Amino acid sequence: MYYAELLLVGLIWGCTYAMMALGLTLVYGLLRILHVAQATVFTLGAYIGLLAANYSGSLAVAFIAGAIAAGALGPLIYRFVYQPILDRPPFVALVASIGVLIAMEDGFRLLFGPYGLSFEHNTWFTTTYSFAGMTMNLVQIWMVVTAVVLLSAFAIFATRTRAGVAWRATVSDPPMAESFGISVSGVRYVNFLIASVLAGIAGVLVGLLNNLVEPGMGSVIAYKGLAIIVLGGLGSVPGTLVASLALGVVESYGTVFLDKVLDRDAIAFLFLIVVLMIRPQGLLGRR
Amino acid sequence: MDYYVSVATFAALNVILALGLNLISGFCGQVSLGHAAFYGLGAYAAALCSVAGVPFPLAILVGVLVAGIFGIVVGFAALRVREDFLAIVTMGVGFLFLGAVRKQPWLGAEMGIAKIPSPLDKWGYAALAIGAAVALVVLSLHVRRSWMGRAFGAVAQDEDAARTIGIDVAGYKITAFFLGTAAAGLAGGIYAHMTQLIIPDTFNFIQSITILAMVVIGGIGSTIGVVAGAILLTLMPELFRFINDYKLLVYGALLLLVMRFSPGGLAGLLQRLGLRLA
Amino acid sequence: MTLLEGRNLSIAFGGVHAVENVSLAVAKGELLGLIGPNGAGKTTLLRLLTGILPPDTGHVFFEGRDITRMPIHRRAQLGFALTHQIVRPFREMTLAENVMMAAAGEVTVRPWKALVAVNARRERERALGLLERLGIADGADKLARNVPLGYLKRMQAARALALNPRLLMLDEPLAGLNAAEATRLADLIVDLNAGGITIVLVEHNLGEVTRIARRLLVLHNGALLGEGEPRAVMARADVRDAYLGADVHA
Amino acid sequence: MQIKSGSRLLVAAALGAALVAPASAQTIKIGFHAPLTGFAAADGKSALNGAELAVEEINAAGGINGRKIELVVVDDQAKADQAVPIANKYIGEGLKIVVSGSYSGPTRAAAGVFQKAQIPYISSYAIHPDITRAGNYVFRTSFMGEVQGRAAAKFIGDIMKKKNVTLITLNNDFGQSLSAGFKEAAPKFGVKVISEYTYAMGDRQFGSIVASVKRDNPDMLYVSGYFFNGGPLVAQLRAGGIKTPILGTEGFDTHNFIKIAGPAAEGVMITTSLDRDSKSPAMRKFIDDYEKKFNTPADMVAASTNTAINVAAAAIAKAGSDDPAKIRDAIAGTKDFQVSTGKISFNDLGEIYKAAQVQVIKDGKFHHQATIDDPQLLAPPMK
Repeated sequence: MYYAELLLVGLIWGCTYAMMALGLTLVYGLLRILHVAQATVFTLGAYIGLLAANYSGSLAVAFIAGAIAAGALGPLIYRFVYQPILDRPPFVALVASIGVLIAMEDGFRLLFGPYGLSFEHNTWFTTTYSFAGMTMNLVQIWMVVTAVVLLSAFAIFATRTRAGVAWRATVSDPPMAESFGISVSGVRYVNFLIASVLAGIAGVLVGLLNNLVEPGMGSVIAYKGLAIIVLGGLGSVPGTLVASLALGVVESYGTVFLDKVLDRDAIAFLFLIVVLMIRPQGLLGRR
Repeated sequence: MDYYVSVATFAALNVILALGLNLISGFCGQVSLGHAAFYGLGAYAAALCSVAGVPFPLAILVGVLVAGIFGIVVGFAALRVREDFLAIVTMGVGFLFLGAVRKQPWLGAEMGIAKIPSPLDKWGYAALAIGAAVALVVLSLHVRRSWMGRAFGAVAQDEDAARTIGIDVAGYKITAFFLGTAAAGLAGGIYAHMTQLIIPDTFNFIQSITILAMVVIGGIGSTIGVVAGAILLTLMPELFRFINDYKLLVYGALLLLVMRFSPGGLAGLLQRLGLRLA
Repeated sequence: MTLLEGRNLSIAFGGVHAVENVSLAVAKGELLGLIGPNGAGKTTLLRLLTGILPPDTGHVFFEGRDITRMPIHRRAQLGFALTHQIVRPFREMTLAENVMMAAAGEVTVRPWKALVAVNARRERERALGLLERLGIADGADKLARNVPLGYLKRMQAARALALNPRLLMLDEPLAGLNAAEATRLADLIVDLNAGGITIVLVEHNLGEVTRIARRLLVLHNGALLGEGEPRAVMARADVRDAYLGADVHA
Repeated sequence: MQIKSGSRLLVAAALGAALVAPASAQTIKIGFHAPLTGFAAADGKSALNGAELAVEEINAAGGINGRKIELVVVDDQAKADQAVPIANKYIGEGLKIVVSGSYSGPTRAAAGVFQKAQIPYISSYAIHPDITRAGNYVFRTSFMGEVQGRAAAKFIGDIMKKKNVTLITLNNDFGQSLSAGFKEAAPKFGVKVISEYTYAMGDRQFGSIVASVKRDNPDMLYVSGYFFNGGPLVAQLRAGGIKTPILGTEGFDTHNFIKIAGPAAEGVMITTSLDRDSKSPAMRKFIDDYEKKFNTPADMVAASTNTAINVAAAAIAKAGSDDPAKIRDAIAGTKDFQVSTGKISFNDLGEIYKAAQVQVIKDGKFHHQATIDDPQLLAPPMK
């Protein structure tokens, strides 16, 4: 029973990671950029969502507002930060991205205060359901549901729609896609839009889950998200999902059983290093 | 006066750290996001030795070697994974180091190691740090001119091609990691004795990013540029004390702007200006 | 006297046998052509011989010594040079520096030895000589990323020669060159061979290959189809079928 | 509100800069460093608020012997390597006393520098045991972690009469020293530590700890941490159906904790030194004035820096001189001084003794639950 509960905890964490990391994978797949600044998109979504919820009293409004704000910020970062330096070595974009993250995190602190903000009426947080001796609150359930729904929707988009097929064609071979009349630049904007909206929704969900939205809440995504997409095989969407769930479960057991030896981050990265030493291309990556 | 001495000492330590990373990333092309771990390894190893009564020079030497030996281990990892994968693995090494130290009672866990004997005074540490920094600058400039530097360049630009012309890519990568991390270990040993207290948080991911920022802002691969970058970023908090509350905002924006408008860093900027003047 | 020998070499990618149970021997001083239609496994076989790919089964011998598991750079140090099908220059170095890197094998063999060596005059002279010999001396001080493909192809050959090779493996050295350039490089290959370098040549340009090679090896579907004197091999019906079936350019 | 405080900081910093060269005879400058940016900025903000309130009130009451005091504020980002130049800068500017509103790393690093320069230095809330061991010029006006942990053990064993306790410990110097003190004192009060789980500063999700606590089924939980991880932790414990009483630490001592944990905060107890129901005029006045000035309830960090500044000011007044040695002696001689965190006196190591308060959260507010006053148990280490 105890082990089953730890597994459940790990899978919920895994869904949270998946929501946070999917956008990173999309950006990496298309542009080969380690988009650390995704963390600020995530945090902005959480802040705007929280302000909307506290103002309107509705969580639905919170999600819409968070998604819109995040969806606006991501493409802007692409336009003004990445686009001009796409032809530079990859670390240039990485350092620029880190710069955006540091500046924006501090911007959030100046704008919204250092203490963080809490939802005034976080009904999902206090509503709990018990079954088979395990208890979950409504945010956790929504986290799992949202992850499954959005990720399935994304899979359908990528395989069944014209836009999705164009997107995949661009990812695998941009010049070829261009020769077929696909606007590569348009696909990049759409890509950033999707990645950012996902991050914004994840931000609101994580904000609800912690009942706390704070300037540095994105730092988890900034480093663990990178670990997850690398673990999954860089640019592989199914790989990211598998890696997220695997990491969630490893952390769930690890934080209890390796407690005396390593902390949570170290457990996650030990797992990453061990996997990469055995499979240098990541869990589902191709050589 | 004391203030300037201590700022100069920290600037020198940062020059050592940044030049070490530049050897690995700038010269040999191996991205590392975990350089602070080796700074920490050197600090912890030297501190443990000193607390156990080992003479100061020997303690520093042990710090250098321990950092360098772990650097060799990470160098072997660099043979398995490349580029972005390597960047994340080295970042993981940083987290692993910190996560392990935090839990080890014999390393003081979160309390760190305190009461480290301090055999020198301010001036002594300043002289030691600046001397080591100058030595490293000389070494860096020399490596660049030597066949080792050329071989590093070949590995950085195309390691498969380097192999086919007989260059021992693995050997050079490991050498670069050893030299770069040993330098970080030297900085760590000096730091530990100077402040007499080390705690895990000093050697965290942010520290690794800061060292990387020094290298990149200075101009990756350029020794003089990296020295300038390290000094600039050390002075920044000092210069910007008057904007206390906006310091990180300015710092982040600076990283972004340099990358956006001069991806070659300060060195690239000067080169461009030079070309335009010429 | 055999210089290089491959015994029962096989490799499969995802179930497809790219090279299957191929054995071959290259005699000292030979100029061997390795031909076959597209996808026959020529480049793969070359990669097995040079160590870029480890074979699933089989062994490679150099002067009777098993080098199957020897790292590439050690083979290069033994005098085992190769050029890539797609040129792989050090893009931020000049052509001369590219060749100098290969000419400095004695110095760069150990990192610590390389650290104390600064002087490069000897290597530069040698590099300039080789570039001259290949007819691209005018590009010596241009960055590799700024010169045309023809220069890079020949620079790559110069780089391989700078290793003082005893065995030179050339992967489509003539591809991408115009007819005059190709003939000139082919002549140079003959010269090199006459000068004592054993050469294995993978080439699509059948005209040049049959002209200069003294023996041909034909690969088809990953297996050895035949071998012998060029004109005789090219006259064989099965060889013609293999080419006509797959490659209209034959 | 935040923007305004930012500009106020600018003004303060600009004033500080302007006054560097000609040392004004009128004002007495007190150095003050805190993590105003970076991961610890929330505590830095409270620290600065508490210190500014003290300065404002001292000046409003006429200053020290007719002279106004002034803070020279510097951001240390909670980084040890920034603290050393900061300390040297203060010394170079001729400051006679400095207060730390920061964490253990920077405070310990700076303590060595101030000791060498013979400048009195007061740590407000950093808890590393080695800070005061830097020498006789270094003082601390807060509990040491071990002491607070011992008080918690006594409360659980003697007052709550609980036997089997599970510890959930924040993995930093604060959490580890609390846990050490608790485990050391627990046997004396018949308390058994049946399990201990740890978590890191950045953790906000504690599912596996909740599952483990459920399995262990302790009589009581002793939880260390700060409001930003303690809030979600307590909420998740309650959401997980765990009804076990919880004793927290002074890191939870802010209304932000209650805002985050929401209804789950009800009934949570903490050990601290700020008693919201106190009759002590100093404590009362601080709590009320703080809320009025900053429009937010006071917290433990603010109370600690407020205390430290008051101790510093009183010592300068008593010394009647700017001589650092005399100021040091005056601080060391502080006896039964009433401040926002209680009645304090220093021992020969520069540590204080004071009673520990246990507060309980009722109807969304902190209230008095118990006072642990045991001079022997809570004695700080001596030289």
